[in-house]
Amino acid sequence: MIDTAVQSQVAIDYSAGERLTMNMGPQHPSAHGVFRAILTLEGETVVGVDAVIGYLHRCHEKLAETLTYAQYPSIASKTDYVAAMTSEFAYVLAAEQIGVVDVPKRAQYIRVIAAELQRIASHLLWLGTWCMDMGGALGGGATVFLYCIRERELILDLFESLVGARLLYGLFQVGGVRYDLPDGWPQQCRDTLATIEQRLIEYERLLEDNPFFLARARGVGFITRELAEDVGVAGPLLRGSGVNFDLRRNLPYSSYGDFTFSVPVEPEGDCFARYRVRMVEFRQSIAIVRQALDRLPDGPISSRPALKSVAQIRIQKGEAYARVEGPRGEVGCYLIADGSPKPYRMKWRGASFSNLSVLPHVLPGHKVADVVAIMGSVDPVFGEVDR
Amino acid sequence: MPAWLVAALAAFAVLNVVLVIVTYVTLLERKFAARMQTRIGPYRVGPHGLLQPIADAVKLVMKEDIVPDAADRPVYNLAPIVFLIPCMLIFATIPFAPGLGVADLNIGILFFLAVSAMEIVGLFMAGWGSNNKYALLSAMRAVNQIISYDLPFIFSALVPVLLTGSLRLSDIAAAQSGLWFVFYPVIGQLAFLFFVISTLAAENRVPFDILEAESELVAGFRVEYSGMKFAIIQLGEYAHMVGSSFLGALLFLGAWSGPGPEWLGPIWFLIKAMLVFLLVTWVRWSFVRIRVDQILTLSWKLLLPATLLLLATTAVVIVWRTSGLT
Amino acid sequence: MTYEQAASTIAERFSGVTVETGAPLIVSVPVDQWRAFAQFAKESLGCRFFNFLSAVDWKDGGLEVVAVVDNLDDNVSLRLKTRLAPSPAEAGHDEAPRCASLVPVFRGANWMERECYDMFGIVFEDHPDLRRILLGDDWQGHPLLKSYAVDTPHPPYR
Amino acid sequence: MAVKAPIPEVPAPVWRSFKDLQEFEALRQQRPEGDKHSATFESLTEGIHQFPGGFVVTTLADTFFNWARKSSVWPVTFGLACCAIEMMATFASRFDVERLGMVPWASPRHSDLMIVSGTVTIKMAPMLERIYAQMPDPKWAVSMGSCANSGGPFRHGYHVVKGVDRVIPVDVYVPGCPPPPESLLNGLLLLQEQIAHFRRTGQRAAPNEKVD
Repeated sequence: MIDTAVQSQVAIDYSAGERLTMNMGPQHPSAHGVFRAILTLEGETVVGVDAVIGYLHRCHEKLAETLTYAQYPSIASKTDYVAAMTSEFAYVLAAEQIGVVDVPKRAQYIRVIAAELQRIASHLLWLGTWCMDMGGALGGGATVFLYCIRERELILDLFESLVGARLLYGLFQVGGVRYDLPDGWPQQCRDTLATIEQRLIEYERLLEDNPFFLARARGVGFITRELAEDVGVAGPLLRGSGVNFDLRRNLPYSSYGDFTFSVPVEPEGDCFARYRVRMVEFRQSIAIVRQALDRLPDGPISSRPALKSVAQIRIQKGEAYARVEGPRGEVGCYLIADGSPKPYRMKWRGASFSNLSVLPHVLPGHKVADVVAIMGSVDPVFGEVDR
Repeated sequence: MPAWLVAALAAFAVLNVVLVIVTYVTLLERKFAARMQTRIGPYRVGPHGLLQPIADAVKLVMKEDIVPDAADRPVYNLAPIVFLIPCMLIFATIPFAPGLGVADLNIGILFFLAVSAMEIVGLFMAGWGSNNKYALLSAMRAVNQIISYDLPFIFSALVPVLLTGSLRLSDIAAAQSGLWFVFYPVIGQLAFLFFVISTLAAENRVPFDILEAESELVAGFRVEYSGMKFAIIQLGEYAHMVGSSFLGALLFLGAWSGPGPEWLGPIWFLIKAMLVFLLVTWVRWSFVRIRVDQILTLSWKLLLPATLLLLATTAVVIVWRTSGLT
Repeated sequence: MTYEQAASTIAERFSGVTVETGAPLIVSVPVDQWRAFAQFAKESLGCRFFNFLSAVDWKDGGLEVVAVVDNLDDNVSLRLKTRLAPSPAEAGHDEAPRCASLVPVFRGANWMERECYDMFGIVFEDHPDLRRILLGDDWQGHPLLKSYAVDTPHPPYR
Repeated sequence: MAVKAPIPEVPAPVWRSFKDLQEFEALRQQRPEGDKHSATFESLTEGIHQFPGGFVVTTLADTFFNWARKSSVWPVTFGLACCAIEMMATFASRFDVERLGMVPWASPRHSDLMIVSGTVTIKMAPMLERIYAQMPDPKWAVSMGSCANSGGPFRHGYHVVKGVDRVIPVDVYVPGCPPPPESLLNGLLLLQEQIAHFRRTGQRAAPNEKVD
C-alpha cells in the first residue's frame, strides 16, 4: 500500500475575515483541460482571480526552431487540438507568404472546406462542453454533450475518409494539400451537413426554450467592446461584444473572397450573445462548404508535388505574420525565415491565450457557478494557451 | 409471537426489500439515462448489465478506506451513518399494502417529513468533517437549500392530508380508491407539481444539484469519502429519492388502487413509485443546473407563497364542499 | 485611415521612427519612445485592437520586442519593433534587458509581457505583476534564448 | 490584487527511485511499517491458503472480487491534452464505455483508474502524483497516447516529462497520437483482463519478465 500521507497537512485558515481562497485546480472535471484558477471568494461571489496556466506548455516555439517546414505542421495541429485544421493553416500560410509559393485553386478550395468543417466540429464540441459545465457531467448537461458528440462523429468520419486521422491531421503542407477528395466524398459531406442543419434546430429548441439555461446564460459575463479590443480578445467573443470584424471577410486569404457569407454580430457581450454568434456561425460555415463543393475546380492539389516525403524546403530570408480565423478567434503565426530549412523564430498567436486573459477582468463580482459558465463561453483550448 | 418480534421481523424485511429496490433503482436510472442519450447503459456485466449494481457495491466494499489526516476523525467517520439512518427511517411509515407496513402511525406523514428533514445533519457533518474547502462550501449550500425547500415540500404534502382529513398514510391511500388526488380538478395537479419540484430540491437532484456540482465543487460534501463510506452515502441518497417517490405515489397516485385483483396492490404501488422516480430522472437528465441565488429566490419568492395559497384554497374548497352538502 | 495616411502622420509626429510601407506597416521605434508611440498608435491612428506582443533573440544583435496592433474598422495593421541590449546569457554582462511596459496603454499586454519575461528574461518596467506565467516559479534560465538548449535536463523528471 | 498561493511542497513518493517494473513490484509489495491491519490480513489469507483445501476459498474469493473490480472500474476525469478529446469521444454515445461499467467520476477518491490522456509537463507532474496518491487502492493507471507513453512528438521539449511512467506506475500503454477510441477501448479491455488475473487478494499481478 503506497503511503498516502503524501501531501502535507494543509489547514484551512478561516482567520482572514470572511474571505476564502479556493483553488479550482488543474484536475478539473470541466473538460477544458489543465487550468488552475485561484479564486478569492467572499461567500459565493468571486472577489479576485489569479489564473495559473502553463500546465500544458509543450515548448512549441522552441521545437519550431529545431524542425523543418515539412515536419512542423504535424505538431502545429497540436496547438489548438480541437481545431487542428486551422492551426496547420496558419503555419503553412505564413511559410507560403515568405517563400512566395503559389497554391493551386483546387488546393485553396479544399483548404476552405476542411477549415469550415473543422469550425463546425469545434463549435459542436464547444456547445457540448459548455452545457456539461453548466449542467454537470452526471446531469442535464451531459445529454446535450452526447448529442453534440454524436454529430461531431459524423464530421470526424468525413475527415477520416479524407485524411485517415480523426482528430489531428497532416492535410496541409507548404504549397498545397497532401490528399485529394476521395470519390463520393462530396455527396457524403452534403448529407452530413443536411443532418447537422436539422439537429441544430433541435438543440436551439432544447436550450433556448429552457428557462434554466436562459437564467444561467443571459446577463452573465459581460465583456464590453472597449475591454474586448483592449485585451485583444478575438473571434466569437469579439463579435459577441459588437465588433464587426472577421478575418475571412476583412482580410480574405486562400480564396475566401469567392464565397458569400454573413458575419454575425451581437451587441450585448454576455454569454448568451456569444452563444448566438456561434449558432449563426454554424449555419454560415455550412453555407460556405456547400458553395465550395459546388464550385470545386479541377487541377493539381499542390504546387510542389514532390513534397510527399519529408523533402527539404528552403525558404529565403524574410518574415511574415499570417492570420487565420479559427473557431476561437484569430490564430496567427509570426514566422522569421533565414534561408535554412528551419525557421529562425516562430511566434504562435493563440486565440485562446488572449481570450483567457480577459477572465481576470470579467470574473470579479460573479458567483462561483458563473465562473464555470463564463469559462465555457470563452471556450479556451489549453494546447493553444500554453503552447 | 410477541408483538415486538413481529415488528422487528417486519422492519428487517422492509429494510432488505428497500436495499434491493435502491440498488436496482440505480441500474434503472443508468439504463434510462443511457437510452435518453442514444447509448446503451451497462451491458457487459451479467445479462444486460443486471449484475452491475452488485459489482459496484462489492468493489466499493473492497476499496481502501482513506481518512484524510486533516479530517475531524469522529465527525468524519460518523457522518455517513447519521446520513443513512433518516433515509432508511422514512420507509417505516409507508404502508406497501392495506395491512403490510412496518408501523402505521396515526401521524404517519408528520413522522415522514420530520425524519426526512433530519438527513441534513449527516450531510453537514460530512461537509465539515472532511476539512476540505469544496466539502465545506457544498455543505453550506446544502443547509440553505434543503431548509428553504422543506417548507414547500411540507405544504404541498399537506394538501392530500387536508383532502382526506387524516395524517395516517393508509387512510390517505384508502381515500383515493375512487378518485386519485392527482386528478382532483385544479388543486391536485398543482399540488403534485409543487411536490415534485420540492422533492427535486430536497434531494439536490439536477436542476438543483448545486450540492455536488462537478464543475464547481468537484464532488460536493462527499469529495473525501471513498470505498464503503461513499457507498453508504450513495445508498442514503438513493434511498431518500426512492422514499420520496413512494410518498409521491401514495399521496397523489392512489397507492395500491388499480384494476386487477386485491393482491396486485403492492405491485401497482411499486410501478407508480417507479413512474415518479423516472419522472425525476427524466428531469435530471434534461435540465441545466441553476445558480444558488436563483434556487433560493425560486423557493422563497415563488414556491412558498404558491403552496401557502394552494393550502388556503384547498381549505376553502373543502369547507365549501362540505357545507354545500349538508 | 489608409496605410499612406498612417505612414505620413507617423513620419511627421515621430522623428526617430523608421517606417517600412507595405500591407502591415512595419515601424521600428527606439526603446525610449516605445510607450509614447503605443499611446499615439492607440489614440490618433485608432489602432485600439491589441493583437500580440512577443520578442525575438537576434543573438549578438540583441533582443527585439515585436508588437502588433490593428485598427479593426479600417483594416490597418501596425507591427511595432524595438531593439534592446543582448540578453545576459550571450553578452556576459549580468544586467537584464529592460523595456517600457505597455500595460498602462493596453491591458492585454499583461500576460503577453509576463510570457516574454518568462521566455526571454526581458524586464518590463512598472508592469503590475511581473512573474513567470508558463513555467514554474522555480525554473532557472529563459528557454527561448538561442543559448538555451532545447533538451536541457530538469531533475527529477527528465 | 492577485493573491499569491503558497506552492505546497510534495515529498517524492517511494516509487520514484525504481529502475524498472520488476524492482517496482518489489517496492510495491513491501507493507509500510505503520500498516498493522493488512499484516494480520496477510497472515490470515496465508493461513487459509496453507490449510489443506483452503486454496479453494482464496481462489474463489479472488475470482469473485476480481470480477467485481473488473466490471466496475471507475476512471477519474483527468484530461490533459488532445487525447482527452479522444477519451471524451470514447466516453460518448458511439463508443460507450458505460457498457463495460465505467462511469467517469470527478473526485480521485471515488475512482480507481486514472487514464493519463495527454502530455505530462514538469509543472503538471507533482499534481499528477498527488491525484494518483489520493486514489484509494487497488488503483490502476492507463497511459493513453504517445505523449504519455514516452513524451511523444514533444519528447525533446525542455518542459515535457519523457513518459508518465517516470511519475506513476502504469499498467496499460495505449499507442497512437491520438489513439482512436477503438484502441483505447482495446486498452481498457486489456486492463480488465489484467485485473481478472489479480493473484491473491491485495496483490498486483506481476508484470511479464523483462525481454531485452
